[in-house]
Amino acid sequence: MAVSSGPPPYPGEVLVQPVAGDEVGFFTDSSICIGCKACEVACKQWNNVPVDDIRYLNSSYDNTGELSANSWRHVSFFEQKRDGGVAWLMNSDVCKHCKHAACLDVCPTGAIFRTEFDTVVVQADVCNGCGYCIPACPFGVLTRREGVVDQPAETHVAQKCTMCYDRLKGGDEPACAQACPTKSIQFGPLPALRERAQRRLDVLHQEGVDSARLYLADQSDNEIGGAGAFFLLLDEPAKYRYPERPITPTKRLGGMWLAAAAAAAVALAGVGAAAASGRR
Amino acid sequence: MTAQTTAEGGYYGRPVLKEPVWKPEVAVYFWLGGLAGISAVLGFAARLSGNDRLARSAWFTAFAALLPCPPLLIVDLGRPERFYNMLRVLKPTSPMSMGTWVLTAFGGVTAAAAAGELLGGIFATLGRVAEGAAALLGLPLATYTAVLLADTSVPVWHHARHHLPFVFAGSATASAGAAGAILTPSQHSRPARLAAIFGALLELGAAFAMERRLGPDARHYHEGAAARPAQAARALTGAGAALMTLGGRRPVAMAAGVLLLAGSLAERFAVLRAGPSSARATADGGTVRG
Amino acid sequence: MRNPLARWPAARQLTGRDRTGRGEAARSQRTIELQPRTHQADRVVQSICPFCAVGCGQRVYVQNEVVTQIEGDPDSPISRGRLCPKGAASRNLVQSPLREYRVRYRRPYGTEWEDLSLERAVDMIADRVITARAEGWQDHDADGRSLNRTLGVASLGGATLDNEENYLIKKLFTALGIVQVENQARI
Amino acid sequence: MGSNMAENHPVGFQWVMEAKLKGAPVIHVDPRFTRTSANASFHVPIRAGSDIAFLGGIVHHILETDSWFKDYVLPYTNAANIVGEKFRDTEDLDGLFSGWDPAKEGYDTASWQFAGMAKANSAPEGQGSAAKAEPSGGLGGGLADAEPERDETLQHPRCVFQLLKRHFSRYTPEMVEELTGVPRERFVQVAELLCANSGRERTSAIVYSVGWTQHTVGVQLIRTAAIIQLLLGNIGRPGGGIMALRGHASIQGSTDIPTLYDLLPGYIPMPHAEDQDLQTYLDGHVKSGGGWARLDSYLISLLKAYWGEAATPENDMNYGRLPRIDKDHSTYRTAIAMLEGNVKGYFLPGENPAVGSANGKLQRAAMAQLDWLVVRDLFLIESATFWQDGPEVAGGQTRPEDCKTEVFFLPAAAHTEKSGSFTNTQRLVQWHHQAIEPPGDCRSELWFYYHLGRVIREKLAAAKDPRDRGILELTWDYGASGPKAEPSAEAVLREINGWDQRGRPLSGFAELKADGSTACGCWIYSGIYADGVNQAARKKPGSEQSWVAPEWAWAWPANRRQLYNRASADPAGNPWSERKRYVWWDAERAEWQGDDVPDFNRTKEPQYQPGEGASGDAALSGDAPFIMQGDGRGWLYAPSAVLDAPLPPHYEPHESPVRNRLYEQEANPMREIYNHPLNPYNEDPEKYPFVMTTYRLTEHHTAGAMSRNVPVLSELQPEFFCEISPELAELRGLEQGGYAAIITARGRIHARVMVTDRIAPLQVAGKTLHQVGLPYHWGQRGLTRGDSANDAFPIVLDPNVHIQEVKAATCDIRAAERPKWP
Repeated sequence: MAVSSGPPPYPGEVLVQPVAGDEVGFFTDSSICIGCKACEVACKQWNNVPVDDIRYLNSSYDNTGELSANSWRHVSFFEQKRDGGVAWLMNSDVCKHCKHAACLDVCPTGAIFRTEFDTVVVQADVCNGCGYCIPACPFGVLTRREGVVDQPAETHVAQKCTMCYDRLKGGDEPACAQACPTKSIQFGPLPALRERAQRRLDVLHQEGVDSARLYLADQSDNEIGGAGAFFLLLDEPAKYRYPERPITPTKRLGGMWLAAAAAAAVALAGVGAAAASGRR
Repeated sequence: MTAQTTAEGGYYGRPVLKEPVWKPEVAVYFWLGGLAGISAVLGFAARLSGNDRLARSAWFTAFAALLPCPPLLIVDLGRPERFYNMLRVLKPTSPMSMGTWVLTAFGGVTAAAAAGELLGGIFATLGRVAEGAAALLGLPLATYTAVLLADTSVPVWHHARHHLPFVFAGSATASAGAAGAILTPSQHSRPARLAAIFGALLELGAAFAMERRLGPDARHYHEGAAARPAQAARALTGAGAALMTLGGRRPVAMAAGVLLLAGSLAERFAVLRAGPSSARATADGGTVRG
Repeated sequence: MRNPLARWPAARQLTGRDRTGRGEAARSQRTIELQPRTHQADRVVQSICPFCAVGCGQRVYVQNEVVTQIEGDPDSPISRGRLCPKGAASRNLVQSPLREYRVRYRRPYGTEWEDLSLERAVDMIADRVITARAEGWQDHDADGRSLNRTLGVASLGGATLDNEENYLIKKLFTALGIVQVENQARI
Repeated sequence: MGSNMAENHPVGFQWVMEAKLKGAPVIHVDPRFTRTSANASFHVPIRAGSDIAFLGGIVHHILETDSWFKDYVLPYTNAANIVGEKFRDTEDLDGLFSGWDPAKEGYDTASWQFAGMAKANSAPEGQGSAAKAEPSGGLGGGLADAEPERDETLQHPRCVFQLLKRHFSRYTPEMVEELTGVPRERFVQVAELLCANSGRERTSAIVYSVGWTQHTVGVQLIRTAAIIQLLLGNIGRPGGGIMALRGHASIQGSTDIPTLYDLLPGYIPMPHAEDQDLQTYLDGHVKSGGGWARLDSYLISLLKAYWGEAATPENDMNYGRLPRIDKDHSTYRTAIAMLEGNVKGYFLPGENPAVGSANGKLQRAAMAQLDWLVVRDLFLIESATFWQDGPEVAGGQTRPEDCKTEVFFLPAAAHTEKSGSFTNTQRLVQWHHQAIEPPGDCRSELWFYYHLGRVIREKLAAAKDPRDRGILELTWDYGASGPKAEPSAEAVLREINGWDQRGRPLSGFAELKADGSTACGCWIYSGIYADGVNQAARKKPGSEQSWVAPEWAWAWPANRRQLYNRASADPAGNPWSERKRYVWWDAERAEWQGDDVPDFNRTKEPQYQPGEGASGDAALSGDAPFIMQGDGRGWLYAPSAVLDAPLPPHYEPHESPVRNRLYEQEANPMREIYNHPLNPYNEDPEKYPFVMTTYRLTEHHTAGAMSRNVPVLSELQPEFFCEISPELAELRGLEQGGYAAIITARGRIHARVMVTDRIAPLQVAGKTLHQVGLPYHWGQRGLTRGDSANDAFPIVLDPNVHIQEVKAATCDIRAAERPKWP
């Protein structure tokens, strides 16, 4: 079982190591993110994620922009005027590893699967690049890797964070969490992380940081069934490019099939009636 | 002046969702799949009602429309050489997986039906059974594509999840009827013409209801890349249906059929193109709702 | 997996626990056999990050004489296994596509680089040091005090050099009478 | 202050973040709101170049509110010393001190000395014929033999404490606001927090980086911080101190085992032309009290390490073979000498002055005057290719065929391809092991300099010239072996550590002898190879040791992790408080104990008083923690060792749009100005009304060679930008994401415009002052290219250490077209 390195940064908190069978994940505490982007680089180095485009995005210190096949971690930066001063909010975004994952549900090849760690992984050797997972994801995490020539085997297929599946299998924590200098990214068993996050939130509220909130820590405000990666944010989710209430479209698949069946029945009835009328 | 585009536009105006990457081939496939599926239904219904002439055109249409489908789908893949991975798993949660299996099965039985038609004898009987199976599979083939789109996070699709199948079913019926009307002499084509008119009305009605349901999101059918095909779909389908009511004479029926076929294709383009526009419009994070 | 059908995930779906094909049934052979590449390393070497002066511990994984991974060393009480983006980019640094592996030589007034062997380069540089040292030699100052130095040669070193390297530079140059020996530490 | 720790030392910043989570206030004083500010308790925007005013205001606050730590200050500092009656302060002379000699542009520091004492014997002035005095290597302050007069009541008008009060009397919150742009309430809040978190139970630390050193008053700036920390009792105690966060893996090592013109290893001053023989040198430098009293043994052991058998008492230990300095030979002075054609050859191992040094244009022009240039790097950096694609070539001012410089580019080995040690910012010497062989022609510096030396020695072997004796007699055998004949770094480390006559590795500098029986390449590193073991390579996991982690690597001196830690105990040797216990006197065992190795004579009892005529360590009392100082005390007032002021005054930067509100004397009178056509200064503040400052980004490294050539880093910060406020953008019509020209007398550079509230305009002296931030990582090569910020800065230096002022200068900024580079 993968282990998490280093103690949590909060006083009084202890390191909780996952044991076999635990669902594991990330708690990303944006209130202690220093925006260094070590997570982005450590991820790229471990997973051989290519550098596709070197360009200036004109959005504060963010030149990554968003998660994609070539950016599995993305640190967002936004600046705000606050109480006469200024605030600069940073957060390391990542695939949420939804418990009810639309990308996984809709994948027609089985390239995307749920691992023994309860994470969601794309198998680059299986994916045929059908593109279905891309609009299915409610967080806009997935894209197809395009235009990269040095790893032909992994181009034109969908790619995203694997939570370093290979490292987890080998008993190592994900590269981003290990690198994170301030442990803004914390890896561990999810129940323990959720409890820790709640305590951290309580502390922030006591300190008067009213804007602090947890995002995706529980299932109350979303349908994704809980997330393998959840966040402590300092502003509303939209400021971090997050949906307020993420959906899992496949949750309503039954209704859709029913509607399709009804539509098919109507068509059948129509065609049948037409055929019958034509008998005259 | 400053960088705080975040305040009004979410995060620097970046959409929450990623745009679908499907190419125009997919719209053509949706159209052909619908045409093939409902043509099979029409063919089987005509057979049952004793209209073999119409049945023959319908089955021809089903078979002809089916043939380009696999290549169209494969071309759209990022890795076409891995198309066979579509049959690795059988996933009830994936409309695309189910659709692939349906298409595969439909292809098999349609081929069997065609063989029966050609070979006759004992094969003709088997062909009849295959026709029944094809007709049964033709229904989901014509509608699963609507589910495929609805089963995404794209608001303009997902919020229309209960309407899209009707739009697609109507459009498919219209196109199948239209094809039948074109390929069949007038004296045998009345069921096809009626089916075409019925399908067109269903499509137009469902599309209207869908836009009402979508509310503000319906704008993606009136502006952007989907606007022209949507307008074309409405106009072509409406005109085609109207003309089809006068379709007693074959040239008129043929003209109406062409209009309806074009309208049906335009409808699929409209729906497919509305997706990226809608995904792009999710910058404020609030529009993705259940 | 002798039964070829058992390699077909759809068959595994029907026979195994993963009925919907979203879990173990969907795994490819590569996925099943996947292990972190660090576990296949021939050796793991403890190193120190070459960027800033915090001095974070690094572990360098080597397989077939190629560095396959550089990551934080959890043993370090300084860094506790953590790295910043630069430290985390160390493998990309030492394997950068822009790195130079050959001596380049530009002759006076030349417009292009030329090839030169390493041995020849060291020999030519030694000759030039000897000449420039002599040209800039100052035995005494105006008051007759011994200076025992040359101003014909100067050096400005970066601060990513090892202590041992700095020691040799200072020792060699001091013995040659070169005093304009400087370092990034001045900047 | 003067540091952007979260951005430039992110992994070190983990400890700050944890302290903050435990309740420590973290205050960031900086012209810009950075990633450090975003994670601090609060940020204080300040005018670049006004830090002494801010810190001086804190000194004023401490004294005014009586917040100083009396039990610490009285015994441990020179607060009670009485200064001679001839001394005049800047308050008397409007910004100058007594002893100013306009002709020499320097001070005669005789009047700065304490009453009852002769001149401090380490005072550097009068050294030879140099126009300006040179600082004296790394020697701590020394004092002449006599004890200074003291007034333990601190009432004497000329005692240091009273002088301090008077000197900073006008540094009021109001004045701080006028000078720095920091609102007085905010300033007082900082001062109060600092005082509240200092004392017996608490300590505060000050962190700085090149934001302080790169000024014409850099040394005085740090001096001011030292005064604050001494007054508050924050030196030598856990959680206290002044931490210089250094920017490069072994930049600390580069000064310890220096490649600096004025130092020999271990901060031993380079011999001056005056120091004609060993005795003269020792007479001039050896202190009677403190650690420097044994300079003779350090230097002679070094000479033995250099020349081995050839260094004998008969030949003055080969002292005569050492070259002498008689003036400034620092890198900027050398660049000027190159321009004048006086330097023929230049080595650049891992350095990129075309981008990284102030006034890049002058640097490039200087290199174009060389006969030959050797560049050793991983990449073809701008300093190797200036003749080919420098801005002057691109701009058409010069052509490759006009440049005479012969250039050798030799590819270097990376850190993974060689073994050796780096010394980090806290003096921790850490060994890195070789992982693979260097590829192609890539070689370590060790290889290159060893073989260069070997070849030179072979070529000179037959030479008869006496000046070649030094190189020929040099010990030069480091066990070069293997397919590439790589010298052994451990063999070099052994020499650095030193050995005795039998070749046994020394266990520490205490064993060094002045009789030639020991050899040691760097006395402060002695013990790093104790017992024949590479102590720097110790890698016992931190989790298996105490929080001080003494068995991870090795810290100089003597593996002491915190300097002057005797000050963590009170004069009687007891911890100031249980909470802050670190090192203390154990009366039963009659020795100093603690979490760390005591930075003190282990068995010297707290009550010890030196007898008459005692010297060296014995001359320091048991309650004198600052053992490298001649008097063992922390110097609030520095009568020697610094050239430009015994007490720090606020001077304006050389280029400033603001007049000095405190003194008639505008800028540091001793700052080093280089009048050269290629080094023009901005004269007219009307023409150059804005303050510009340089800095670094997390995503890049210094002059960029190690990041602009790295794809995963280049994509994270892909373009040179300038940070300006919305107000300045409005004023100059600059657009977010557009381009701007930063205009100075040096020319124009172009940058992408980043308009941000993070660099707010300040109200300074009743006017709105705008600042322009310029990250300096870019150059003409690499995956991301752009103008170099250093091209906009002139060469003007701190007189003590010859470091350039690139943290504050003036400029104008205008909208511009998209430049050619990016």
